[in-house]
Amino acid sequence: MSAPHIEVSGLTVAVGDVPIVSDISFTVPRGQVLALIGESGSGKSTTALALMGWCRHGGRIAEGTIRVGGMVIEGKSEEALSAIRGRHIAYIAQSAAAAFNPSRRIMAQVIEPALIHRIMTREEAEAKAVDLFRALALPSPETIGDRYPHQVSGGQLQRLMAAMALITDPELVILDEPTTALDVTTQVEVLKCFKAALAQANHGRGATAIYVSHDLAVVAQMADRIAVLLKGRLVEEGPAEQVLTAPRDAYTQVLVNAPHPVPAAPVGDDGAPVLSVRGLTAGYGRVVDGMPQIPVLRDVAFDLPPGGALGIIGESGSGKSTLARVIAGLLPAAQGEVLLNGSALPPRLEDRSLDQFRTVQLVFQNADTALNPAHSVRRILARPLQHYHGLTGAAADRRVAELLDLTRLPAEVIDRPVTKLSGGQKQRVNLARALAAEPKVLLCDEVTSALDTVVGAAILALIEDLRRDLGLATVFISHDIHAVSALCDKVLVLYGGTPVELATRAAFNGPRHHPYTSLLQSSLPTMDRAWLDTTRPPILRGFRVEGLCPFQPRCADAVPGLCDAVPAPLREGDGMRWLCHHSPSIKEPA
Amino acid sequence: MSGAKTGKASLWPMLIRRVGSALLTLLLVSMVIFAIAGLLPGDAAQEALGQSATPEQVAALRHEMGLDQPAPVRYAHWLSGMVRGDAGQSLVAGMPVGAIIAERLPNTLMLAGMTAVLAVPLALVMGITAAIRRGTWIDRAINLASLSMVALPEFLVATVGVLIFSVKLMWLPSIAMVSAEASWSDTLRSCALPILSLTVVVVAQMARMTRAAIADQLDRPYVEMARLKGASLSRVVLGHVLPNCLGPIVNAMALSLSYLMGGAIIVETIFNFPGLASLMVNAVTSRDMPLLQACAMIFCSAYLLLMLVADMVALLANPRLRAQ
Amino acid sequence: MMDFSRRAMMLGGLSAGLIGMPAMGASLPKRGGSIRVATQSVSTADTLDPAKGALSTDYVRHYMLYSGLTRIGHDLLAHLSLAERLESADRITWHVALRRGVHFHHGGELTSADVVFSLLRHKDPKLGSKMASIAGQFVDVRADGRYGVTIRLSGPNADLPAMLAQSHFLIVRHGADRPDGNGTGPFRLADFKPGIRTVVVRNPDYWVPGRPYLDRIELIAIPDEVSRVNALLAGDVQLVNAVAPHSTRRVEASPTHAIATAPSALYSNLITRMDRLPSGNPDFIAALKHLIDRPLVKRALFRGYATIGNDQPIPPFHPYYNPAIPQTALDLDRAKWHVQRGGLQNVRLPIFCGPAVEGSVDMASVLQEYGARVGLDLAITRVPSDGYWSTHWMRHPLSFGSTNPRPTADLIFSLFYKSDAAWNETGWKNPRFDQLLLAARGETNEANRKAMYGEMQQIVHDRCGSIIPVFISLIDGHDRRLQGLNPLPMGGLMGYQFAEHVWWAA
Amino acid sequence: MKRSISLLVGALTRAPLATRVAAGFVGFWLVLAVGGPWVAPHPVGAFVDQDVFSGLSARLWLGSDYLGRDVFSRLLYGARYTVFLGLGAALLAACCGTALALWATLSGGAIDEVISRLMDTLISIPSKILALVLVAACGSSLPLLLLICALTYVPGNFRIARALAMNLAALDFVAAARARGERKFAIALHEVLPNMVHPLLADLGLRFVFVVLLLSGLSFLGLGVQPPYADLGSLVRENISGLTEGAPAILAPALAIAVLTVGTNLLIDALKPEDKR
Repeated sequence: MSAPHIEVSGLTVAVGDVPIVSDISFTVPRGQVLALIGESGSGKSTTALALMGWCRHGGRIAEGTIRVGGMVIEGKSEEALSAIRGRHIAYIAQSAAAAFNPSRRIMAQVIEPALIHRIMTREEAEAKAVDLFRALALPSPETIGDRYPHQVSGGQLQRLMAAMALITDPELVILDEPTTALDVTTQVEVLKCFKAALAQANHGRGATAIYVSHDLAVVAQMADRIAVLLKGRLVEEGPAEQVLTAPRDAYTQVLVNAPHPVPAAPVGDDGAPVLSVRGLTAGYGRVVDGMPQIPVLRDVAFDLPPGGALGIIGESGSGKSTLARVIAGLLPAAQGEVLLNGSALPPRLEDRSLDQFRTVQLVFQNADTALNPAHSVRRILARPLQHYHGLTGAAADRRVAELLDLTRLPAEVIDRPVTKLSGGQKQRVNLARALAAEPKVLLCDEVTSALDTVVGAAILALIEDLRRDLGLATVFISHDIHAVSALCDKVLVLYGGTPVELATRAAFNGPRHHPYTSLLQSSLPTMDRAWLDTTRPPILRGFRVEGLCPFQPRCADAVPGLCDAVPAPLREGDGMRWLCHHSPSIKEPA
Repeated sequence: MSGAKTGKASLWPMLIRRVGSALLTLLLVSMVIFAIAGLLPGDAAQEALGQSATPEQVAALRHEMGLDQPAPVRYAHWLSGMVRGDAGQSLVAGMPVGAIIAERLPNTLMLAGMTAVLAVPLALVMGITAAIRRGTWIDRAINLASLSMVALPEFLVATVGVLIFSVKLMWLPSIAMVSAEASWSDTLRSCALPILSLTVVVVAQMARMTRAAIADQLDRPYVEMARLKGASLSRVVLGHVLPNCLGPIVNAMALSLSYLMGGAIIVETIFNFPGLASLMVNAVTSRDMPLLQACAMIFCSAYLLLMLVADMVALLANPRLRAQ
Repeated sequence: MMDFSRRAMMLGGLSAGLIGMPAMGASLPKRGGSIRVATQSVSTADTLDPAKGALSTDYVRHYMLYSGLTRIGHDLLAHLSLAERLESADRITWHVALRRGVHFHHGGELTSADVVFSLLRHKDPKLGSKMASIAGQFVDVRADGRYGVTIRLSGPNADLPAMLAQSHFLIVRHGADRPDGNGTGPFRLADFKPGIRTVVVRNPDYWVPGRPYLDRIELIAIPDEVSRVNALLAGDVQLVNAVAPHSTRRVEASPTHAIATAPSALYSNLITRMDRLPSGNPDFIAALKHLIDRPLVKRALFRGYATIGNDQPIPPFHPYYNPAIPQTALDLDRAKWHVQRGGLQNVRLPIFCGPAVEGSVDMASVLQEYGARVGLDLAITRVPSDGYWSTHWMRHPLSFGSTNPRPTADLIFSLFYKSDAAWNETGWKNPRFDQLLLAARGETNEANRKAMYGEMQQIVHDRCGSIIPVFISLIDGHDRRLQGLNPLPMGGLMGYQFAEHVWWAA
Repeated sequence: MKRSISLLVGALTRAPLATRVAAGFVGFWLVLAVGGPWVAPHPVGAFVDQDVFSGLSARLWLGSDYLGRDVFSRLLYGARYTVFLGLGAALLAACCGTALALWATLSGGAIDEVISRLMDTLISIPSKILALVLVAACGSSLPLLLLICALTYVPGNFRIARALAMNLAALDFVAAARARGERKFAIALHEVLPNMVHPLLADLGLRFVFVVLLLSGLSFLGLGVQPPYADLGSLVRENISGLTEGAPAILAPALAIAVLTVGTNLLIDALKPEDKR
């Protein structure tokens, strides 16, 4: 076998004298995909970017050698590296929405590498870009380049970024968490495209690739080899098959045996609901006849018993978070009502009483922005204690200590500014702040989405414990179907703001579903390396028509002449309620 | 594309809203001016007659000027004239205010315009260079230089300029003599020092804002992405960053340039430049209310117009806003 | 030194014809040339109407465009100009005979109608003449044939010829309610933009043969002194007035420029209101007078361009000056004694001063400095020029005033020291003084008259609260090629009348 | 307070040389502003020299001014006015501007519109002319000068503070506070304001420079500090005719302004936390 295409040995990247990654060594044969896997802060992106001679935040390659093809990377001048970047080594960033320049047309950005390196004329580059758009299954490949980034969807942008990377036929492509920001359904499409494109790159010879990810299941679909990083060090590296099936390192074993949440004990559906939502419609803009200009939620209804847990799932944009904001009063509903202990909650914040505020607590998705960066943990927790309970001084200090203990936070974080906490700790503080109110209803909005798998699982376990111990009714908003199906008594599936399915846990974990729920479930990657190739390709035809089934344009089971003509009926039975022409048990129109 | 169409459609309501709030602002300005000018001791009649006047003379002139009417009546009178597009008659010069303004407005516009032509590119070059060379000695040197420029009193800058270029080298005139007959090159030569002085006054602030706006964008992922395409930092700044921070830059420039209209009083004084700022000072000292109001209206309109232009540029530079 | 021996001319028989102007430079007058002149004051109120002239720029402009019946010469006496004769037997009724063959710029000969119109319009309150109160003396002005005018006054006034020499009484065309520059002066108007500039060109038909010399004069104003001097040194203007004393070094250092200076009767005085306390306390006034270091004021504030004053308004070079009055000098012990005698320790008084009065801020500083040493707490309150005269001047126990040179001693005393004068700055009342003032107007014996004015000076020096540290010299700056400039104590730029006398020796 | 001082001292001992130099300059000026008059060898208005615009000498360290007064002593007194008026006005402007910005942001709607229009009004009246009118109407005094300078820079601060507050108000922690039922005032004070401090501090530094400049501009128009006292800008102005001879009487105060203002800004630049740009 010929010499490896990429050879990294003894790589150390440091900021000042503090190493970010140290002593990393690996090789990748030409045409193969190496996955770098690890949690955030493990140094996987740092390692990948070092291959381009690029260090973030004032870092530098302190030690080690990097060879890509015949090229020496370390110690090269910026000019020399610029000649390599985008030409021989290309990069696909995590968030295409942020990595595309918002004020320039897509085509100009896609062909820019070819123009910078003067390997094609503008016309040639544009022609090639259109070819790539086509190969990446982008809609209207001839004209999509004329749009601005905000005019195309996230999944399309991610594919457009692949086109940008591949336009110069690079010998190495670095993919940095390219699907992390995407919905599972979109992720499937993008992964399929990437896989095909990488194989076809370099005139069919295939490109060597570094695939950075925290998701082992995704990596299983893409990688030939897997390298596992932990706290800046390489703990295991080997062929994908071996790492996935017979991990040697203890940490890898934890990753592979992904900690699925332990199913919680269901709570009986007895007793008057503590929270009820009836015919809720909400959105933005002027409200005309109870319908806002930009409706986000339509006709949502559910009941939540004391101590119960309701899961709400759906893709981004489905209105999950809006629902939480409406219940919390941040966005007044246009129609319908929210009942707390049987009495209506005023839609507007200004009209709610302190006790109503106290009873319903919202835990925000992103603890980074939900916690005031100017404050210490003590101040953040003391504020609701004073606000709701009038606690100050020693009494408040005692309660703060209790809350820290309750959320399994070490007592010494109390005087730290929140900016100095880890992601998991921040989310616990976020949770503790809500608990300080001693609420009856906890609205958890994607509380784990910004966290690493292991940390997220711990947070979920904590919430589950609290729910049991404190008898909190909990609304779980999440895109993590595994977690929701394990923890919640009931699951509400939203599509485009419309509830398409409401199922008990048993029913949700059963085989029969609304087609959209099926799509969501089948889009979850598994460790099976063949999974990607066997999933169904996505469907998209026409546009959503007001009044008809919202999912119809993407539904694989839609019946022409029925689904695109007659509004879907609401059906009920077997612990489920769903909005579809299909009966869940049979695949024929009822 | 539909974006362009909807963009146009949303431009009009915005413009109408802006014109509405501009009118409100103008009304507020005229009220404030009228109110604080009312605090001034004496009036136009007294100022015109000077120390020697007898009370009877003052009373007669006051009646002649209509100053014996109560203040609200005078304000209402002025306002109704203004609505009809009549700025009134100067109490002191006995000429229509419009004619006096017409004499000076072109001068001020010329001075402000020429200063902008010089200062804006200079500020952009300074700001962009500093941003590209962020953290290097060039950046620090530009930072220090611009701070020092901000820190020097403008009369000192102007006087030093006169001493060097007029008195010592005799290259440029020490006073600005503008007249309709003078050729463009003469006018330019005559105004060179005022323009240079004003440039020093405004360029530093604009350069600093430019640098800040660019530096703010440099940590964005799209900048890293462009760098990883192999683009040099200068290409990234010019091609990628600049279009994205055009809004704040143009805004900062508009703010600085609005200073050139009414704030140029010191430069106008030193160079004996017949501009609007000294006219307004004159209107204050002679208690010439219609003239004072007219100057205030012009400065306010100029400010509002510049802000509107800045917002329009920001809107047009941002495809996301443009399409809304 | 000037020769003041020819003083009988104030009476009816004025010295005939023109005053020979002794040129400073050696060269002979020469035709041609164009200059730019900068004065220090500018306003949108700039006017072509002599009656409304308020600022030095106006005076210069008016003297360029119009001529008067008389003019003040270097001897500080009135000389005939448009008037061929100006006579009176009783100093109440005056007869004017006009020079013949004088033409206005726009055509038409000067006649008695023009003079009657020009003098009587000052009495119209709607006009807003600066000389309205003086014109109140004109009981009747009548044409007496085509070239004769009779003026009847309300009382005897020997100084009418000098009064008529002021720019406000320059002669405009009859019927010109808003004079537009059409006069009989040495220059014709070419361009006038209020607050910006005035351009005049030579009047070829000027009634004085051979005059003026210059072809064109552009008159602008540069209010900022530093800019004005810079403009002179940079060659942008050829003549400026009101050069600050500390700028003279710069002008003199330039080989191509020079200053032209003349002692004048201009003074900035500290006014103590005598109708209030403690400013009316004679010990307070005496203390203040002994607190002023006059040589220091002359040296430090005016760099020597001043004449030491003695708390009365007649300067040493004036024909009526009384040299017998002893000079008051800085005497801290004496001042302290007055302070103690008057029980004035720990008196705290603000002094109102400002840029409106030349040197006042610095004089106040001197006073404050020395006042602190004798137990007087004088606080400087600097107020802006704007509104100074209407709100501060004479309105506080201590403020500064500024008095321009007046053509006669009578005018100075009548305007500022007479008990019932509107501008009786100190508010003092001295019957003996008032009596002397009225008597002097009608006194025909020149020696008696001088003695009367001498006593008035003594009374003001001893009793009045008008403290005059120095008389401020007038300083003009000019290009050395501009010749014929012969300073006059009546005002800068040859009493604002330089235009017809100077020539360009390039 | 004690904590922030110890933080500042800690930051300074660890800071790079340039920062320490800048801090040194600023500290030097603060000390001068407080203690200057006691150190001054001559009274501020005393005429101590026969000559004017004399050069450096052992008796008069910085020579004499246009009236023969001691430049060094006048500089020491002048520092007090410039530092305190400048800082006072900049702080006052920042407080008013920020308070109005918070009010406008959290109220929105008509209140926001009215406040914004008022700020436009204020910004579009040339400040020096406003000063001219106010001084003529009310007489010159230190409080009035302070007020004029503050008034001039309220709108600028308002714009910046409003933009900052708008961004912050959109963040989740503000939503969290609203969902908690906090009142607007508490949200402004506890949630929004603490996060605006650093950018506002940088703005304050620049406003300080502008106030110093405005003061000198006002003294040019004869509207400045009452004599015999003078702020640094007035010292430059009153001695401007010494410029041709390069008299220390003008160079010293001009240099003093530059050192003070540049030093202040370099210090504020250096104190910016690293994680926020």
